[in-house]
Amino acid sequence: MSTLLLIEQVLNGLQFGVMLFLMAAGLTLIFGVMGLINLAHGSLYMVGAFAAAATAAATGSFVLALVAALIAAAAAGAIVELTVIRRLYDRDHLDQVLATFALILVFSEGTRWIFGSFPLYLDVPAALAGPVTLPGGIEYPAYRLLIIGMGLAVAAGLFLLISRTRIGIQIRAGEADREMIGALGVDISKLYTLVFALGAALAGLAGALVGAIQSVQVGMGEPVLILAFVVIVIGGIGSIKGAFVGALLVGLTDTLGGVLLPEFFALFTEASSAKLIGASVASMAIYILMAGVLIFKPTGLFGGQT
Amino acid sequence: MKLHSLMLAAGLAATASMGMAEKIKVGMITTLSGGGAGLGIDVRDGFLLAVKGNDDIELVIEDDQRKPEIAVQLADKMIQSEKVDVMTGIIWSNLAMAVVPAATAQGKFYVSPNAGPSALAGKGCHPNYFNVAWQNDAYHEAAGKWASENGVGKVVVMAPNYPAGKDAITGFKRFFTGEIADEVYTKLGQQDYAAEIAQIRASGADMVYYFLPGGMGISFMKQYAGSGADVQVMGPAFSFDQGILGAIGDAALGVKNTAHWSKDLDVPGNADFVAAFQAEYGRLPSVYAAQGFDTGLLLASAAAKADVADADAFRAALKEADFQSVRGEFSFGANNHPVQTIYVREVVKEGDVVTNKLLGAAAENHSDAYAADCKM
Amino acid sequence: MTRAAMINAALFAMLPITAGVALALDEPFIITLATKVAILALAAVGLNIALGLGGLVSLGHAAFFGIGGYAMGILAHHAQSYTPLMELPFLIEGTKSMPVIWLVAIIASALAALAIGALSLRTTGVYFIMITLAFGQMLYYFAISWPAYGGEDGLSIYVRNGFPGLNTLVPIQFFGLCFAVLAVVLWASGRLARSAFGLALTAARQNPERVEAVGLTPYRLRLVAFTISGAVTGLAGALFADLNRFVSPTMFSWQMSGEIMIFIILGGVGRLFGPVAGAALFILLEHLLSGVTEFWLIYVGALLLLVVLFARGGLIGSLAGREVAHD
Amino acid sequence: MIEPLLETRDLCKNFGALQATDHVNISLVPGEIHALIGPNGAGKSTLVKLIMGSEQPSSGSVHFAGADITDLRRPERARAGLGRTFQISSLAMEHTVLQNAVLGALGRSGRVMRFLWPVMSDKALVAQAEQALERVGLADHRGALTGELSHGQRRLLEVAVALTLEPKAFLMDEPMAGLGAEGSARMTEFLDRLRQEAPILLIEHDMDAVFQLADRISVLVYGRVIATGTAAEIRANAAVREAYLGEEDA
Repeated sequence: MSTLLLIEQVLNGLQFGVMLFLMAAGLTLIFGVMGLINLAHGSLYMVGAFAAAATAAATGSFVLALVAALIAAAAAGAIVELTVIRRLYDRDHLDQVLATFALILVFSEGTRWIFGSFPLYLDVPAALAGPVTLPGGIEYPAYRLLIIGMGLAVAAGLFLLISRTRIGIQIRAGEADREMIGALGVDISKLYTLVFALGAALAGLAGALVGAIQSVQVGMGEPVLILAFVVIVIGGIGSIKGAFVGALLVGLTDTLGGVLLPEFFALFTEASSAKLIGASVASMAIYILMAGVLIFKPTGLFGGQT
Repeated sequence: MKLHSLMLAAGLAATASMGMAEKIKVGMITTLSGGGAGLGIDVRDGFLLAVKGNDDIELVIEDDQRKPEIAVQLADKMIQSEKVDVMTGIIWSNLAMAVVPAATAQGKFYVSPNAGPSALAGKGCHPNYFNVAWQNDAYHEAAGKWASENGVGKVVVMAPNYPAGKDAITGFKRFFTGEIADEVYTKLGQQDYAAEIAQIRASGADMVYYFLPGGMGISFMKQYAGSGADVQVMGPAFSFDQGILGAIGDAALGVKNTAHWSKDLDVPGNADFVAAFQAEYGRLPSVYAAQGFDTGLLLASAAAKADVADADAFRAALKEADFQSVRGEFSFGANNHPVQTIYVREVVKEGDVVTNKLLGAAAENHSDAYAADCKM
Repeated sequence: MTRAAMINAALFAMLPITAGVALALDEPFIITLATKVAILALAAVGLNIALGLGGLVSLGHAAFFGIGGYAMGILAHHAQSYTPLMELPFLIEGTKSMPVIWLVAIIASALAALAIGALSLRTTGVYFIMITLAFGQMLYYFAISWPAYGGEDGLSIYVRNGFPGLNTLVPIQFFGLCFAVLAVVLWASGRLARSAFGLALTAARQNPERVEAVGLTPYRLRLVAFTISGAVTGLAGALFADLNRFVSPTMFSWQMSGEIMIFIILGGVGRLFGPVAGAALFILLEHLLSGVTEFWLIYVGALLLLVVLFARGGLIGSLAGREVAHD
Repeated sequence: MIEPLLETRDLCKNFGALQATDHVNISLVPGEIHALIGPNGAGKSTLVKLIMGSEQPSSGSVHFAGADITDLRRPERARAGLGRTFQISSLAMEHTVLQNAVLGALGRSGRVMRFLWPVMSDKALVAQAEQALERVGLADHRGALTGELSHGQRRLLEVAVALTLEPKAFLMDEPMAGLGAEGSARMTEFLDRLRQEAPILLIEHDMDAVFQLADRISVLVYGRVIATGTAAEIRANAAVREAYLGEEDA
């Protein structure tokens, strides 16, 4: 395999990882601050994608579509938080898993009810449709560069938000000690709604960005959700830094595993079966990674004590 | 729907006891909810259009949710409680493998409107099993043949790492005489193909042939168009069907795909079917709708000729395939699978609508590779 | 008899009564549904040993369900195709005998649970939920891409496996068999809850430090509980495969794990008959609602939400009130 | 000299720069109550954790009944014969009082891998548990849910569970906390008799009880033992008065 191709694959892994980060950041924030496992996070991703597709179809503007995705997902998140989620904060994980599993059913079938069973159309904006040539002669899709850029920007913004702003102080206080923020005179229920909506908006943004290059369909959220869980578990639940590192690890493992493992097995066995075995192992690679991390660090790479 | 069919069943019991004309009772198990529901809905709607106003056929429809376990249980229900004569409707090969052998073993007829797994065409064939659509390999074989005959030298083939994916690649290679530059197996349900696209670009191939059903194909095509790769793309009609083209959009323009039917195919009855389907449902028919329609016509033709209580007569009536298929020439081979022409279509834009245009035949009077294994 | 005990007895009797009535009315499909309830309840009884008694929220129990299913599928597949399962180092043939299949399913899923549990139980809380989910997904992808036994297509078994003295092809007889297995396992799991092991396990759920202070090791207790739990769910998997005469990787899917867990929550966590009530309610809803609307899952979701939010303790909990059994 | 049953040798524990335990050497000989006192933050909890195995020492060792138990896990230390009560009641709150006591007896017997025989029908275990409850005066509450007990009753149950283990030595972390005057007096009386069965390492804030009960007292300040001696010696110790009693009186 040529170096150029390898670099391109690393970029692909990076792009995948950055997209996972957008999902994982919200999940990990919500868990860190409210102690809630939200299986319905993938549904908010889907809401973002559908809102973007519907808006793009109506207005033709990709920017408006992204804005719509953010608003729709944040609004859906806030509504769900106000009606359902806030009753779950002092419940055990089991109740949270079940209630948010139920939300997935409601969101998925509700979306199908409204938009029908066929995938929706959402395309990348014309200006970003083609590839650009990177230094070193790598041709890379402009839109994927945009995703990498936006993901890194959001990551930087989140770090700033958490380290520099009042909200950030409250969030960190909430992560350290849930009772303390009450003592600080913070309106907890407002903070919770805000954090949940923020997490939802990030998921919605991810859904819209990815929807343009993948298919916008019911059920698109669940595979990503499971990957995002793998990410935050590897990174350590509650840690934004962990989510970032975990996302990149998972993105790179998945992409490079799919590319390199078949070649690796080709060293031992003949080509056609090496491809099959390699593909099989690659499909399990991130789960093996996760199990490995947890066996050596049961609370993830950047996780504190449980 | 259930209540409705119950009432019909009660009515049927009443009329039967009065010794009136025999109807055939058809049980349709298809995917109406969850992922892939679009396919089942098209098959159902096509079928309903074909048997509209036909008093010989009574239909019970159930949703399998694309879960094989549910399909098996529904099949039990249709056989045990509804006491259907004929079953149909299943979209997916894995569901068909779960249902068909048990149904035919219990003396029921099964007429497949979509799935055509190789096991049921070869060693596992059965006199009561008829496939109206195609054997699974047919589109891929035709594509391989077409590519060989049209000067394509070097091909990358790509499919998910699961049985139908492996069959697709085998099918393509069976008729392709050029060089296979690379075989790429992806994860089932994979949505991001950046890594594979990079491999395709680096392979120096003339063409990429891929089989990625459902959302996977949509994702691949959109990403492929944005990658700047200029390797020609070809695939089976599954990834370029009407329901899917709407979601891919312009990114699919120019892609060749193989199918046994196209809405602009100039054969008797096809134009009427397309118009009637559009009038009834407000959308263009897909190949699945056409398959559902043909399935309905086939059953209606057999019901008109023979009493389903006489299994041998009914089987013979089915085998005759005495109906005007919207694909044109159609007959059953020795293993009850179609002998038909597979065409090549190109994705074009008609006004604002992205759709398929017929280019020509890829493989005429094509049958499948498994008939020889079928002993019946 | 307490109110809860009466409800349990009524619930338990409902299954054979339903099957009996269906037999009288010649509605074999209802018997099939009752069989399905019994088998899924069995799977949930298995999970309930880990979840209800041990407090181990496993979102990966589909792994054992699937292993049980494939134990049946693989053995029966070799028997029906007259090919040996293994020739070296010694010959192993397939089989169509249920007792043998059950034994293999129990042993295979227990071994898997032992291995998965040994690794997963090093973590707690959310991490445990997630790592069990990850192991389930690992097996799911493995089953899909493993070509020898059908991959995604799964394996079809043409004739249901046999049990000495019974004709398992007759729906009511197969129901009776599954119901008997459920009854035995329910009895055993009730005894388990009150045994020395059950006391230590439930104490470890409430307060692991306490258990350590009396010289017991929570990790070991949980690992044994997880193994037993996996074995029971694996047995249910073998029966489920026989009910459908079919196995496929969907038995490994995380939605399957979720469904098994739903049965427990619907019925009531930690209650002996909770899984039976939950499975019965779920199958009933599925059967009734799916006939009314394509979007029936919305209603299942809404109902589940209501149960979790407002009817804590599940179906049995709501019916029996806040009464606690002192045993 | 009597051979000590429990002994720490140069035990150290640091968390980063903080020296929580600093070369601690304390011992417990048969028949005695050895009280460990010290102001808040003196490192008593850390020392308890090191002895019970909840923390691993940075250096030094813990010896019990003639063996080095530094590397043993918590359950292994319990099985070796170290019975403890917790600072904050640590019981199975959903179980009955008797079940908690039976759990202790079960731990002592080691026969936990019994799956089908109801444990509450095991006469030997139940008798042992009931005897322990009798001794602490909880026999009348045997059927009550532990979660419904008063704070003081839970402390008694902690002691009863420790009794069922028939340990070689007790480690009791503030058994008097929250008992009230009458309860404290009864507990004091009980511990006074208990030392004949097995020696007690007592961590306690109740100074009256400590000075009344302890054969020896060790004073822990900033992780170091600054003095060990009889009640009279400790009262007279200037360093102790300054570092500890002075503060306490202020």
